Amino acid sequence: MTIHLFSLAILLVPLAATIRLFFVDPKQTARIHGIAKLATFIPLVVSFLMWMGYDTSGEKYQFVTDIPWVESIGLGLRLGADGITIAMLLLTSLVMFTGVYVSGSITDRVKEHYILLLGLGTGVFGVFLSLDLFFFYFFYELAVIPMFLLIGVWGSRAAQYSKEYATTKLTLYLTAGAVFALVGLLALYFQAPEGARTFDIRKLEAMGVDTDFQRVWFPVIFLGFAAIIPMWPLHSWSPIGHAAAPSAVSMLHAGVLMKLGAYGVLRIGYGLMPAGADHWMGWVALLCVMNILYGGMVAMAQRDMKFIIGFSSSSHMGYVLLGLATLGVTGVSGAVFLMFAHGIMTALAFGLIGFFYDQTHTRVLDDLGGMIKQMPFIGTCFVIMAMASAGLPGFANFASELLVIVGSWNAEYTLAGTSITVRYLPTIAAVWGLVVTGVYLLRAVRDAWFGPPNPRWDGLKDAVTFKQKMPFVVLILVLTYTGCFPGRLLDTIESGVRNVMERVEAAGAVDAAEVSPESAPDDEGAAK
Amino acid sequence: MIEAMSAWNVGLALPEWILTATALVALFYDARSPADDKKESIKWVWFGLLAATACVVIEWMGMKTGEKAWAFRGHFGFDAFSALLKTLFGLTAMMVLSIADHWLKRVDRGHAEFHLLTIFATLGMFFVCSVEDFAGLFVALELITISFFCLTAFKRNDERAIEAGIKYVVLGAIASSFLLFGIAFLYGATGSLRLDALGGVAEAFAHGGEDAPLLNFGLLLVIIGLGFKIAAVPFQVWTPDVYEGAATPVTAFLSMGSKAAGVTLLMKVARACLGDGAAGLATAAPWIIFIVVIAAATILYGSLGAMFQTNIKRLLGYSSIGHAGYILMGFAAFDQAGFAAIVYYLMAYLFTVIAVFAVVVIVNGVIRSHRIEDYSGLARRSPLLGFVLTCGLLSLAGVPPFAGFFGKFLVFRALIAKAGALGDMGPDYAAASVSTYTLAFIGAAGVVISLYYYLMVVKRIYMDAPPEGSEEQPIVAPQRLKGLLYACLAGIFLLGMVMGPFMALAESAAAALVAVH
Amino acid sequence: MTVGHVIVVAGILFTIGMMGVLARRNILVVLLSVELMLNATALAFCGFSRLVGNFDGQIMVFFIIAVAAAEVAVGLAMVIALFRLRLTVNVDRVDLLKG
Amino acid sequence: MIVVFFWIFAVLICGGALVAITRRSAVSTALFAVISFVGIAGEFVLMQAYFLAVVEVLVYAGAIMVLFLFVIMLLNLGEEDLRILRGPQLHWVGLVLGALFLSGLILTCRRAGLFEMPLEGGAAGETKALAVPLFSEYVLPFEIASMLLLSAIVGSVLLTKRRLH
Amino acid sequence: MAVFLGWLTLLAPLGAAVALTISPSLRNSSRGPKVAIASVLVSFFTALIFLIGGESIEYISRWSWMDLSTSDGDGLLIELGILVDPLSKMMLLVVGGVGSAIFIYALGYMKGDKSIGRFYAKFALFVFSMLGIVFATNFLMIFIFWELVGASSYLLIGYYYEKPSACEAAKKAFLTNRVADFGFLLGILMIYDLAGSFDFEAIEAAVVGNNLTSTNPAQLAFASFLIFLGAAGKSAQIPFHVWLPDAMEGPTPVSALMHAATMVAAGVYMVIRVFFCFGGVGSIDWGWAPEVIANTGAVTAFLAATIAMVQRDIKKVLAYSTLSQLGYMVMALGVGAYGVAMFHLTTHAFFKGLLFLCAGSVIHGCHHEQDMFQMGGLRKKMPTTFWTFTVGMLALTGIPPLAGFFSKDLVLDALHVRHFGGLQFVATVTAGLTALYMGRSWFLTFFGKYRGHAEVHESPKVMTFPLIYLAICSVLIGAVGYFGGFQEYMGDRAGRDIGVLHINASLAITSVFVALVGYGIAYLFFVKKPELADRAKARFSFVHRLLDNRYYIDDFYLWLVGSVQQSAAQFCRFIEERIVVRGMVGGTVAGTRFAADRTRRLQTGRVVFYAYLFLAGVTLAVCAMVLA
Repeated sequence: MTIHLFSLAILLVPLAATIRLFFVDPKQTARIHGIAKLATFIPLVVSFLMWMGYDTSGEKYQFVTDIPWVESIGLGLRLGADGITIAMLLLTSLVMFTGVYVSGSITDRVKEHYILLLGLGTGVFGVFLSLDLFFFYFFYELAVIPMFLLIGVWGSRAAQYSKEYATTKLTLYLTAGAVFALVGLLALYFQAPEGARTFDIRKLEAMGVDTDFQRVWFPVIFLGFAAIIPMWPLHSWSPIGHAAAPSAVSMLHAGVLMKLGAYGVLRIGYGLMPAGADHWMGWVALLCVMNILYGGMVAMAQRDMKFIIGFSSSSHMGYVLLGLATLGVTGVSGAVFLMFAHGIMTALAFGLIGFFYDQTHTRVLDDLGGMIKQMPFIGTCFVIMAMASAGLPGFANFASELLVIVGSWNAEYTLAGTSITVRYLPTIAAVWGLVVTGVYLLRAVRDAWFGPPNPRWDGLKDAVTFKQKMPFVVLILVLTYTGCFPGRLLDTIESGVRNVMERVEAAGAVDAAEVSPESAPDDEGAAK
Repeated sequence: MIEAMSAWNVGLALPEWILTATALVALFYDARSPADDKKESIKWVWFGLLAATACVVIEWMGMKTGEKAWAFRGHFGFDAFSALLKTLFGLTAMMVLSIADHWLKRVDRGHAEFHLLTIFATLGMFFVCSVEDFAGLFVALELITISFFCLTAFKRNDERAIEAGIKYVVLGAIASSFLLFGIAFLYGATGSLRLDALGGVAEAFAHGGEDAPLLNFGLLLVIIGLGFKIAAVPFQVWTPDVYEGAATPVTAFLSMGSKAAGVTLLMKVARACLGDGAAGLATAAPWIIFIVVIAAATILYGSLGAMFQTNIKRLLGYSSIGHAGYILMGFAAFDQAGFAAIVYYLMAYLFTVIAVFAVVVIVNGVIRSHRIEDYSGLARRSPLLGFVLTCGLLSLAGVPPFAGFFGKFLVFRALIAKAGALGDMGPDYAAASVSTYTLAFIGAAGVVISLYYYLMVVKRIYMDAPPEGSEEQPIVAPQRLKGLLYACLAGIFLLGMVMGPFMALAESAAAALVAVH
Repeated sequence: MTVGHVIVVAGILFTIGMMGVLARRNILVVLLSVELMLNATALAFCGFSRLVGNFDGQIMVFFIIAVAAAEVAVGLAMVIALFRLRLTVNVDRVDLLKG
Repeated sequence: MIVVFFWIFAVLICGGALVAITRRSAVSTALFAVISFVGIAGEFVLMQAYFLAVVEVLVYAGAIMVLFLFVIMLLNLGEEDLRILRGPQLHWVGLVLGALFLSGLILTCRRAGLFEMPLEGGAAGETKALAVPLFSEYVLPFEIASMLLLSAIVGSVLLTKRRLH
Repeated sequence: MAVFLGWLTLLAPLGAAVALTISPSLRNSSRGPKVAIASVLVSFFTALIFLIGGESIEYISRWSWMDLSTSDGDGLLIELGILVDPLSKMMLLVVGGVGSAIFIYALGYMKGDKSIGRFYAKFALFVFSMLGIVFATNFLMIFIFWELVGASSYLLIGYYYEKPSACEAAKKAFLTNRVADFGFLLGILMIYDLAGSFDFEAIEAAVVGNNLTSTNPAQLAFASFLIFLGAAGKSAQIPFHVWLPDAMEGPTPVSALMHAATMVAAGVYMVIRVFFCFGGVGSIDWGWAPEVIANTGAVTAFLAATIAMVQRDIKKVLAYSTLSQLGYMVMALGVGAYGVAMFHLTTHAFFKGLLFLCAGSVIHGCHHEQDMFQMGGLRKKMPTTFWTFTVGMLALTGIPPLAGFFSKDLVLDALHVRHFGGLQFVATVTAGLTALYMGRSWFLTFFGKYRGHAEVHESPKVMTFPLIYLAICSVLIGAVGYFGGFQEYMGDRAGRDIGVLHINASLAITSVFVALVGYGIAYLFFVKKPELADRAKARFSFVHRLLDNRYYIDDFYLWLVGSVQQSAAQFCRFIEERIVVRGMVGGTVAGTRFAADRTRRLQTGRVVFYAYLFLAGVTLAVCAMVLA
């Protein structure tokens, strides 16, 4: 039994706050806000400290907490962080912290709102920190369920879909994905010989997994997580969910929750089943093209602001998938970095949309227009967000997408089951995706913010107080800081990714050695 | 061992005696005391239950690990398994009586009969945990069943209650006939009514490749008879009707007590079929596939049937079918891990179901309706009840951090272990292995479907506005039931988050069940 | 004569009982058909008792009869209650609970 | 000799039951059922289970059937009810299912070789032979059965009481 | 020290932009613009220091931006840095020299604008982005600032965000550039594949050392063509030219800065910077790429000049003129005369900057009237503007000894030397057209009678001073450059085998003659006999319509975006809503609901039916068991 205060604190503080909130009088909203702010600020500080304290050349997992939970089945509360985790923790704590600030506009059942929000946060932190398959799933579901109520109770209508429809769809999709993956996780648990069975990811990594097993079960686990990423065509829950959710929840949802899937693919798919990943990810490179281009095209045809950002998220997550599919340090680091960048960026987007939606009660572009006149601050932030999202330099999104694209350019995608090797094609699509992204984002900016001011919106109030401005400023600062000076964060991510990818590359080398003798001439012919 | 088995050792059945005495005293008390004051005063029966349960716990504490005590010349066994389940049954009965008190206050009649029948049923459940032969099994099961027949039709002025009773009686009697017919064949196959006599035949069948038609036929019918009790497809049809028609506390008792009794017996029979080598029928591919098919059908039926329900009790009836399916997944695993999973599942199920039904009783007391529609805005009218019901439903759905999740998790775990093990056993078991994996995925689908209808209720509770004019009308949980609700809530969370100690209990129970004596 | 014959006769009786349940709408007759089924099992027990050569099977018949009596008592009580409420003993009319 | 009786009783059992479930009137159903029970008692005798035969006749053909008749009379079904409840309405599916079940059963018996096991021989099921194990080995089920009957009484009273206090 | 100066030069405008953005007090005070001006002046002075310092100040300073490399050198390393060599020094001079003038000018032009602070913030940001391109040491850095230039141009063009046309123009500029950058980035990646590095030095070394992974000319040509696409986007070459005329929606200083000195020059500058990818050095054959480039330039030069002839908006004329002149530069690039292209870029920056500012001054004087047909006779009312405009015009049309004469004739000479006869002819004709449309606008604006209504006044000193400064430069810089050894200073960028070029007397006389003819026609049509213009218009109405509609290229794009792309988007949306949501998800839901409904209906409520089900289950199980 080892305990590291940092990893435990990051998990326990939101949990403790959740429990504390149960016993607060619902009328004391100021107090409730206070607790929520504190409970999100402490993890922010702790995750920052963890980042600072993380040794990029040290142990693979640091800040390890290991508390036996159900010893007879090898289950323990095992927490720890590598570089990838640190990036995700920073992202989560930032989004949580700012999310609490932007949800100040909520007046209905404040207490329940924060209980669920913090419960959600606990779950997300738990997933990122878990070094135990069981708790990975446990925390994941813990994050999904509060979402149902958060969207259903405090959400809003999403175009032709009611919020209830949206939230149900989201919850079912996410649970279906998770349960699907759970079967895979259990199979992973049982492939170990009797007596050595454990849910401990570190031990499983050390033991290694049979290659054939990996090839059979990797798709199961991957598909489970892919529904969360969300990979085309399993994505349709996501835009509707985004659109229906209240600000803070959209922020968390798009900013953090969608990253859980990719994180799961990395931590479990790649970490434990490197050969499976090596075998299958070629197909993913093709599918993610659909994400990028198709998501972008659908976003182009949308008029509801949140739908635009929602589909753009699925487009951006296509880049994450592409980065993962490269199976190289550059691409995967880029993907993780992009997870971080996209998380911050979408959080910003949804925070801003929520801010004006609270006043306009419409997000449809045709109703808006010229609002930058009335809301210069929010408008400026939105333009900055759009720039970041469109992949302009100076923001982390650009840096990370660049890494993904460069990484992907050199990658060869072998389609398992066929003798086809694809090169360049996904990258070309990804680069074209940048154009598509620009189109719909600029259109949204033009239609909502620019153009002649609409007298209908004369009464709109801009963000004026520190409390109102702070979350947006913080997110923009982080986005630009990491975009201009990615070094430190990227080093952290890289150290984590390198540890994971070493095994994948080794598996790939073995695979190539097995395959090459007979199929080498084929590859030549099929290239390009 | 032989000595132990031939001893009478009547004291071992002390909890049962306490219950019997309670029943008899209550019967006399009911007959003698004037009508008005026994309404309330019959509540002392609750303490009889408490005493019996406490007695079980004390006996259990006094036992060494892995020890099994015998009484009635080896026809009554007591080990960790039976102790744990008896405790569960005792707790169930006590909780049900607590709920029933509240409900009876409203109905205002039949207090004594309700308590008596509850005690009888509980007594049957206690015996079920300890019987070692088919005669006892059958009689104890019938004691439960007949008590439940009467309890179901307790509101005899209510057409629905009587209808539920009729359906239950007719189908229950048919099921009993099949069970008996099956026992007859097993008796023919083994030459004995003892459960453990099955093992030898089963092992011979599984390993020697010897054909055992009598065993198979008998076992099939026994499974059908018990499958009726736990509401497994295709013997589940009674469940929604009876759940809907019966009084709510009875439904609660049915869904936990009756089902758990069936499960207990199934576990005992299954264990017997494993034989001493603990492999027995667990290595018979057709049987595995048979259970897998039933489990899959049950899960799907329960999940699908509940989707369009508008009555919460009916919904819970379907949900109960679904849970039977998940429990059967544990049987498909057919080993110690599976049994431990089932035991844990039952523990989790107990607190969850009682919590849910307690809320249903309280809410019904105010709004006089079981329509899900009328639960709209419950969280506004009573945050506590809304919260408890939500936790309960989500626990039923199998979502962390609630108890139901870990139960389901263990079942899945056991099942996939079995699937993997079957896969390693060679080509003869390929079909069994594949079907077992398929069951895991069907189970996963079932979780999603069932989550849907539970969430629809949660949606009512939290998202919908209370019906016109009722915003001002809060629903208050009575103080005594509040305690019960908190206890259930604690159970739901503890079993869902701090699994270690409970898992140890479940595992010791399963170990005791599987142990060779 | 063989044990098989006894069992087959029991099986036939059991099936007839089952058919009775399926065919008849009068609850009383349905209950009676169930009694036929229970009797069939009793016959089977007795037959198997001969096969295995001990009396356990015959003792089981006692319990069957006891249980059957109890079931009949409760069943009939319920029929009476039903009749009082609905003035019918037609099982097809007992279908409020469905769906 | 035994063969002859066996078949006579078998015909009684099956014929009685068959007629019982096809009679329109509930009363005649009950009466024909008694014939079936008597047949069973006969088979018991053939299998030297004398005590069971007695119990069968006393309890089943006697007490239980009387109870049935009593209730039939009590309910006093009118002409109309009897018309509605006329005769059997068995769907062919039921027959097929029943036939399949029965053939499965017979096949099982054949596979188990039950048709090679002679019925004759073995000890007679006299009172003492049954009483000893019943009150030693099986005393527990016996006691449980007593509770069961008690429960049934309580339940029946509950269900049929006209008015509660 | 020099290294520090380089970084300071790069970062100063960024600092100004950030300061103006985050500090409201600075933004709203009169100090704000001054800070921005100071930050640009830094680059002007740095350019002077660097040029004076000569070879002693040539260096590369690197800062690792994203480092994914291992200790043994594998993996990706992306650096930002400062590359100071003759080329970047010269470009820095252009940006600083012209930029400072425009910054100062804007002080007058934008006076009275409420958000002048915001304007200067964006302006400074733009200069920062441009300087990044100037100083870039590697392809990724140039790409980064390439994108930043796009973004800041978006902000500047859309400065009048309340005007829908401005927003549209901004978006158009950005997206057109994005499409071009699609090619650019792919080109960069291809070069990365070929040379294994993004770094200019390394790639050049690989090219010279013949160390590319492939020497297949088709592949190499494709790579350099893709890179050229990026340049074509920024330098507004056909088919990416459409954004530039629309970009005149921005304030005039913006037009002057972007379309004279910086953004449009960036494309040409980039090609010169990576001339080794276009066959500038080494012995590797780069296939068909150079020819395509040269032809693109020629087509652009000619088409833009023809369109310029029919424009009514004074800024639009200059915009098309810019396109046309860029066409010259690109032609020079295509034939490998990089030094000449740079020379023309430099001179063009000054005189086109001057012209734009003059136009701005006219617009300012006429109270934001841009239609030349609403002007006339301004010669008297705005003398300074008139004279400076005249200088700029003469320089543009290549009248000796002004700047344009030298640079344009060198381009012609380059075409001649490389035997591109056709292109040479087109270029000469275009020179005549240039004179024609410039003369037209000159006459329309400054001669004849005033046709407008508003009171016209000369612009304030703060605006005329930069005009005079640029006019002087426009007069001198050509001769100074030509005789002062500009091409030699560019070193090997003068071209692989083209060497240092000299004015060819016959070519010069021809081009000057053609220009004079152009002026003559302009005089005839717009001063002497204006009705002649109308008659020509009527006579050649088809041609006029074609020109007026800009060869329908914009309409084609509009159709492409409006119909094709929107249809594609709507099609995807249709798939999303019908197939993914309603089909897949809805189908699953409907299937489940159907199954659920059927399941529910099994519960008929009739106990007899239940018994049937029961028996069916039993029988099924028994049969399965017996048969098994």
